Amino acid sequence: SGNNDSNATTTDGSGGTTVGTTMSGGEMADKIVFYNSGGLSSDPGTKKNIQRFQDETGIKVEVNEVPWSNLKTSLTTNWRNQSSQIDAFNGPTWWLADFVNAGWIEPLGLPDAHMNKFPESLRSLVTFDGKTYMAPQLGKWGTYLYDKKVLSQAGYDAPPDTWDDVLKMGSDLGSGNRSAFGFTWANKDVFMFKQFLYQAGSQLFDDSNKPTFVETGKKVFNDFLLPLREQGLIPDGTSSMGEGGVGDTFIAGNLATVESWTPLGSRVLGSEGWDESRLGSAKPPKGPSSRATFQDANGVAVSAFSKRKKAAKKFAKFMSTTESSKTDMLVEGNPSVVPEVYESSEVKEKYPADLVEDMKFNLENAKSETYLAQPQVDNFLSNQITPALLGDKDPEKALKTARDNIVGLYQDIGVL
Amino acid sequence: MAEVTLEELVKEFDDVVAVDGVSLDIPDESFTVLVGPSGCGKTTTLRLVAGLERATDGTIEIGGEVVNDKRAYERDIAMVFQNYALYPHKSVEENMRFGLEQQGTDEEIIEERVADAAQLLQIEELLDRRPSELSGGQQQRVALGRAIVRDPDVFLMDEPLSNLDAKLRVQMRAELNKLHDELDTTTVYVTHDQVEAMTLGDQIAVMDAGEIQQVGPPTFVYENPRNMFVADFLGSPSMNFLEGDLRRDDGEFLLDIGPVEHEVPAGYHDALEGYDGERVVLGVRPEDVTLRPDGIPVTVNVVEPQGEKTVLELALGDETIKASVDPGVAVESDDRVSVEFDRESVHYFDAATGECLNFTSEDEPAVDSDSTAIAGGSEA
Amino acid sequence: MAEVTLEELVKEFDDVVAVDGVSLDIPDESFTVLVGPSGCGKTTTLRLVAGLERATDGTIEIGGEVVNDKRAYERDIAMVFQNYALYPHKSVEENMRFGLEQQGTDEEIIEERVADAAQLLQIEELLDRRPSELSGGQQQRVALGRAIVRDPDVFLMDEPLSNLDAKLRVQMRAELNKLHDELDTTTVYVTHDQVEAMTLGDQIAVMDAGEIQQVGPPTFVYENPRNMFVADFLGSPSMNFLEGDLRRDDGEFLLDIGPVEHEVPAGYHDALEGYDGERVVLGVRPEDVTLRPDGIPVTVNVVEPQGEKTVLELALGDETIKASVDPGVAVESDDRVSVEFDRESVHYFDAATGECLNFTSEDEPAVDSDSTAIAGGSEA
Amino acid sequence: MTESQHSLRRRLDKLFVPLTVGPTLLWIAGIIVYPTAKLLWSSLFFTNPITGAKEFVGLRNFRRLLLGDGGSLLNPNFVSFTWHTIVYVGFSVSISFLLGLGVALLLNKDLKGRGWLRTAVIVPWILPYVMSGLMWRWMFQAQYGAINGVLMQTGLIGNKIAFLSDGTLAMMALIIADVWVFTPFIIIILLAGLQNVPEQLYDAAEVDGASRWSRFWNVTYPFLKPSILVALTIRIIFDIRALDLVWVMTQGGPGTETEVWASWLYRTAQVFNKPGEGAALGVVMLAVTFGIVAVLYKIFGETPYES
Amino acid sequence: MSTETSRFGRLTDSLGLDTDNEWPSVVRERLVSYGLLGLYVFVVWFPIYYILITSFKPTSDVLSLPITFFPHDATIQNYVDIFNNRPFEMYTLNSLIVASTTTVIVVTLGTLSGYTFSRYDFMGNKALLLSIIAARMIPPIALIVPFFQIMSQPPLIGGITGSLYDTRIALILTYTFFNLPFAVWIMKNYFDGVPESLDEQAKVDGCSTWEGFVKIILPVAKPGIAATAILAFIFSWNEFVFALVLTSSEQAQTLPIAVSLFVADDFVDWAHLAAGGMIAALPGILFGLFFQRYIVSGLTQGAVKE
Ligand SMILES: Nc1ncnc2c1ncn2[C@@H]1O[C@H](COP(=O)(O)OP(=O)(O)OP(=O)(O)O)[C@@H](O)[C@H]1O
Ligand SMILES: Nc1ncnc2c1ncn2[C@@H]1O[C@H](COP(=O)(O)OP(=O)(O)OP(=O)(O)O)[C@@H](O)[C@H]1O
Ligand SMILES: [Mg+2]
Ligand SMILES: [Mg+2]
Repeated sequence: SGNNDSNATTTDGSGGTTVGTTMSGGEMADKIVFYNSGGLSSDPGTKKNIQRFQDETGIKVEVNEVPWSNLKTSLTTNWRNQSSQIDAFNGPTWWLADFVNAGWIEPLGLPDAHMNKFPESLRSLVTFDGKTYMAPQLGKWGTYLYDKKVLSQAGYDAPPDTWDDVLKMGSDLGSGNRSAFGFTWANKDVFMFKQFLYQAGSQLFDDSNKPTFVETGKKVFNDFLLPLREQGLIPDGTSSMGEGGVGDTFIAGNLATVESWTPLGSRVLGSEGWDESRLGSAKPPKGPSSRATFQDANGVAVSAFSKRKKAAKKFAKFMSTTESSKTDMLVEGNPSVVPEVYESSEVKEKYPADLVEDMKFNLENAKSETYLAQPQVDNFLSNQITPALLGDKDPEKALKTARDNIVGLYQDIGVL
Repeated sequence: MAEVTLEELVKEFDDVVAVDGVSLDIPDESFTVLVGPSGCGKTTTLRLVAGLERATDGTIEIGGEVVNDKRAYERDIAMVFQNYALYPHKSVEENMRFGLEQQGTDEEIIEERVADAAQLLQIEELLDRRPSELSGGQQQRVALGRAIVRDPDVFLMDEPLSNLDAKLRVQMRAELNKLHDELDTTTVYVTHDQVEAMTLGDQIAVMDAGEIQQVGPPTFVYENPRNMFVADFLGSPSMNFLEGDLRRDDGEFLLDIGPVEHEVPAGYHDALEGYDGERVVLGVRPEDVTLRPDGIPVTVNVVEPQGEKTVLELALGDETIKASVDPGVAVESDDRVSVEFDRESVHYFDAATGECLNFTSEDEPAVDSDSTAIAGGSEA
Repeated sequence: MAEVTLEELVKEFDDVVAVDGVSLDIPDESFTVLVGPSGCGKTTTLRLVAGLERATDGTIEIGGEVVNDKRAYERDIAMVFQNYALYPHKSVEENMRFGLEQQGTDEEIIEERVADAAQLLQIEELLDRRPSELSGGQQQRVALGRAIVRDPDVFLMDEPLSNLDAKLRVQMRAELNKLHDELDTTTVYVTHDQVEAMTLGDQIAVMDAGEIQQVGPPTFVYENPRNMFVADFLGSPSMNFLEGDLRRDDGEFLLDIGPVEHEVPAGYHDALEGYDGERVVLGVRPEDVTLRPDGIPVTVNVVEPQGEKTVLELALGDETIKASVDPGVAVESDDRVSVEFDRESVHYFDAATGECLNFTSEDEPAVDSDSTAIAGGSEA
Repeated sequence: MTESQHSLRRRLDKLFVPLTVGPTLLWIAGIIVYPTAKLLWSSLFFTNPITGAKEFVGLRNFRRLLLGDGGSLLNPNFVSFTWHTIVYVGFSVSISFLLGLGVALLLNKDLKGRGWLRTAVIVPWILPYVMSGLMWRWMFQAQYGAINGVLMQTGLIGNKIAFLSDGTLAMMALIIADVWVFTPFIIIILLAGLQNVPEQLYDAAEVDGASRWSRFWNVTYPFLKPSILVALTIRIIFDIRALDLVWVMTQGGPGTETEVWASWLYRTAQVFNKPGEGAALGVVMLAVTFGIVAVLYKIFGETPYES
Repeated sequence: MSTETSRFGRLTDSLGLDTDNEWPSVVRERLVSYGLLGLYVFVVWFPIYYILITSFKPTSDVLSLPITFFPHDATIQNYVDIFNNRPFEMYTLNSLIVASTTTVIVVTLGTLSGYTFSRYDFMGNKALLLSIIAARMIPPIALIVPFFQIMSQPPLIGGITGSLYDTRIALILTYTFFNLPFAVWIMKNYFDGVPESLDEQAKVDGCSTWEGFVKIILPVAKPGIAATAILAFIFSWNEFVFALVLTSSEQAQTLPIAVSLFVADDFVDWAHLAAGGMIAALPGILFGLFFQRYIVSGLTQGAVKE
């Protein structure tokens, strides 16, 4: 829609495509519209940082809180219509490939000095063709936590070191209402699958966008996923609990160990009946090839249609400074994406040493990949993995079907 | 066996007492006609018998069994509703079939009965129409048909012929009579039509304000009204009433009704014994007022030709009386004529209570549903 | 000025022709009664005049203006529906007020008129009730009240008294008469009641099968039916018909009706000229059949007392004829009696066409709505 | 009334039909033509979700939707999501209809306090669907959900059931939530319809000896037909494209075990960014809905007073 | 009278049963009806009750086994937290304005045209009605993008500043579009059940078509109007997807959006969610209770009953 030369009068409020005078390159807008996934009230870290940004720059940040499950729809609907409603948003790195490809988001032009403080793995996730499209804000990856009380009751003084250990110790750790192991990607079967796939040293795609997961994936199923379920080591219905639910279950004492989203550590510590002496943190059990876990960082990106790009970029940069990252970690418990934050005294003071250390380990070793048409690829996978997980389908056949579908899709859209 | 016995029946709607202590015996196989002014409780009484309303008090017996707590569909009655209540979505035929289908009657029998009833009611051509495509009288006939195809314990008919023209009424009346002769089904019939009341009923029950005023064979009640209400209600034009002081004079009773003194015929003396000096009302039916050369002199106010008779409105002093005379009689307004009251058909009423003084219940014949001698049974 | 003129009016419903070429002049201020057998098209005619149905053919004029295309509300008519059609959600009073409110009548006038009508119709106590809480007759009176409170160009009344008892009918009839005298509103009135038809109307129109058979002042039509249908339809019990061969004998006309030979009175000779040798029907009304010592011998089949009269069914050879006699006459079933036909009130019809042979339209008086001499206008 | 008032009335009346129907038609036409045309038009295009490039493909989107890419005779997704939709809509609609009819009949009685009962019965429908969906997710939650709680505490089951992790049970949970939310709608429409039944016909039917069942069929049902038509049609139309509950409760999961047309359409058009294929599905849904409504019309279309 | 019957008598009295004037079978039926309705209401309200008690539980209680159905340690902390964070009054206001404006428009237009569709045989009315309903059979999700485009368009007519995006008007327009076809159709079907003799009587009473419609038919059609109004209101009240796409701030966002925000991407805080849900539900419930008299009387003033 032709909004570029619109001369509609500026109104306040976050009106539609024509609201606000177009900012010429050098001018700095006095406000931006920021799409946040979910309510800010459940993101106190982000909230605090926005506050800081406003205080420091005088640029007002209007936050549109979009339900998480609809954020992507909201964004794409806007952008497909070239709406300038959105200036910046925060979201996961795995959306980036599509957004960048469609030309919907704007390179941030962050200086190397700024970017270099992030680990290489993270930098590569937000960089396409040498340009940075997202300012990393917080890290998300599986952290292995355990309930020391339960372990010692069962006669163990150390968490399992390998996945074989998990399977072996499982029957001792579970009992009645309690299961041996929970993992928070439970209702995102694709992520769970990726998690194990990375630990087995493989990826979904190779560098030329060809799916490569069938062989390793089959092993992942046969060696880990199916035994876990068959031996009853994971609670019934984890998939209906969602990530929060699994965390809750752990806090309630119904899980001996959990591979969980990262702020869980801080949440557990604040809960009744828990303290540092009960919460154990460990590096992920070693898989066939590594201790690597699955990485899902969140960052701030700027819309290509924004008319307040300068302010928006400033905001993106601000949200990914060391200071912001630290603030987030202190306020909300989100693991920082900046390694040096873990060295700060405040963080060390606030969190147990081994938790901090494991977080930092995860930050530096977690793996991820971005790929095109992510939602549909994930859907093809999910479509097959779930019946395989439930034992309704032969894993190899399932994975092959998924691969064929993905190949078909990629050919269709010209990726292959 | 389906005699119907109502005992002290009461029905209240919120603050309206529609039926106020009705006791009535309706012998098996009898044809009882219920008459009374509009709003006196006739329909409500029928609805109580039908089981569509629950009695507030009193008992209803059908065939010797107290049925107060039985619902309509448990009572085996057929009813013609005053407002027809046809099923608008069913055709005429379906309307008529429905009751039989409910009883699981055989298809052939249903067809036969519906065809018979349709023929009898002259609605054969309408069988496929919906009620909304019928005239008022046609709808009423369908309502009647819906009842007569059935063979219930009791027929209840609420003014089933009110929307038919005179000719059709006569025919239908005859058909109903024939039907009753054939089926001998106990029937309660509400009508406001004098002729129907007189000719159809084995017995007639006159209601007023929720109470029964008099019950008996129609001709008897017509000739021997128990009180002024009944006397007034039956007959059209209704009975002339002339009030006056009763005086005993020389073994004669004289009633001073203003312009003239009426001499009470000897046959009534016993009945009036003890009433001298009281206010008494003389009642004479218009057909008992005859033009006779040397009778009471009156002035003709109005001449109203009604086809088979002519009604004269006559001024007798300040009073107005009516006379029903042959249409051929040559009188005109303002003529001065003289009249006489038929001495054997006069009535005397206590002016204070309205009771008929010359009424004795000993005269009252028992209702015998099989006797056609008293009334009905004939084809009009 | 609101005379109503119908010309060649036709109304078809799908395949039914309800009104089939009706032409009728309804003079201003007249009271026209429409009678006819059930389903003959009376209601449909009223609805056409009201503007509730659109004529298939022909024209309707009201007050000299063709109104075919005018809607009901543009015609200023008030109508009493055969099925009442009360507003179920309005109280009696609201039902009656509504038409007046519609015309923007002043509140005081509305209140006065409603109060008056309620009193006249004896429904004052019911003003606050809903229609569903009324008896049939009460509903009908409300329907009537709703019309009479208005002061329209034309009143259309479709059997407005059919659910009232005889006494109330007489009163209401009188009130309608009075009302018409006062307001002089052109009125078209459908009834199946003989007495209403005879006493209310300035003119009566007899319909059959969608066509008008005869129009004229009621008494005239009663006494001079144009054809057998009209003769048969008016009067209850209806006219006796005796068919036979007409024979000319010695300047006398003799009608051979089987058991007896009827000698045609001299006054009718002209009318029958040219019909000797043809089949002719003799028509005699029951009230013109009188018991007379040396008349035609008959056997009494049935004695039917109807209150103010008694109807005898008599066997005359194979034929059955009816006689309407005084209730006091002492005859019983199977009595052999002899009767005579009133020589001045016999009718002769062409057996083939049904036309009355002694009818001459010259005798027909013009309808004069103001003349009460012919009929109506009186208080019954 | 003056002559001019008369002629105004007359003129207004002449315009009755255009004035009453006009605004509705304009309103609907004004706002529908563009989206509908857009829907049909875009179903003929393929949009590359990556580059956004648009390409006219004729009916290819439909062929793909129905037949899939090759191999199998029918698109297995289409088959299985259609089946889910049939199960979801079929069970939800029929259960809630029967339940709603029963409750409406009960509520139509002259009961003391029925005003409050009616309100109480309507409430589930007043809650935002998102809230209801979350509520039921919480009810069916495997560990702490009330359903498991009740079943365990009454001893009906020994082990907790993971309702939302099993395709069949998740579908059942969706149906229960759907019935819970939408039964009030049926109740309200039928309750309004019940007011049209002339009371006197019940009298006539009672006298005709009709049993309760027969009275329902011969008196209540014919007058309720128009309302049944409305209730069922709207209910089915709503359910075929119902998204909120599914999206909140299962997002089509586990896997794609509860994926129905509506969520599939949303996913395809919005999440996968393939508006053309989504539009094609939309057109298919439109056609199917239309067919179902036509059948309903056949069954319930006749109205009692119609001749 | 035995104590048994008198107790029964008291029960029937308190339930308003006139045992004198009513059939015993009717009295029995009513008692059964009370029982069944009671059971239904209990089952229907149980989840709401469970959410309610959840909202008063401290988080630790929410996630403790065995599940408790009666709260101990009830706390209003969840509510306090939520109220501090959310402009619920704005969401409620938006919801109310959007839903009631939509309802008024929809009911007005729907009643008018529904009546005409029921009574008049004008050219092509069957086809028109059908296409109106057909318009409503398009899955709305398929229309998200077109609607977004329309609402983001600069206005065609001058005088209005800005597009309709993120305004209540956008939602009202959209919801009107979605509800109007149903309204027309419900009302058409409802009027089909109203006997035409009422229209006729009104005409004879001197009502023009308009007056008869307004003064006689509308009052009789109250139940249908009430049902339509409830339908339109609740649909608008509950609508989620379009509210999500067409609004972006509290100046137009409605309650369903508010509720959905309690679901974060990675965990569900049930206690707060329950509290938030209850707050979001409260206006609806209060609205229902407040208008229950009108809803109920509207739904039952079926004047056609004779
Ligand atoms: N809507 C309709 N559709 C089809 N036929 C109809 C319709 N209305 C009336 N008729 C038929 O037209 C004829 C005339 O009907 P109308 O109602 O005018 O009779 P009527 O003279 O008023 O009879 P009644 O004295 O029984 O009321 C009847 O045969 C009737 O069945
Ligand atoms: N449902 C009701 N609620 C209140 N009052 C009623 C109800 N039904 C009837 N009534 C009143 O009860 C009385 C008797 O009514 P009913 O219908 O039995 O009269 P009716 O004798 O049949 O009169 P009609 O000859 O006019 O039909 C009347 O005064 C009537 O108004
Ligand atoms: Mg009655
Ligand atoms: Mg008629």
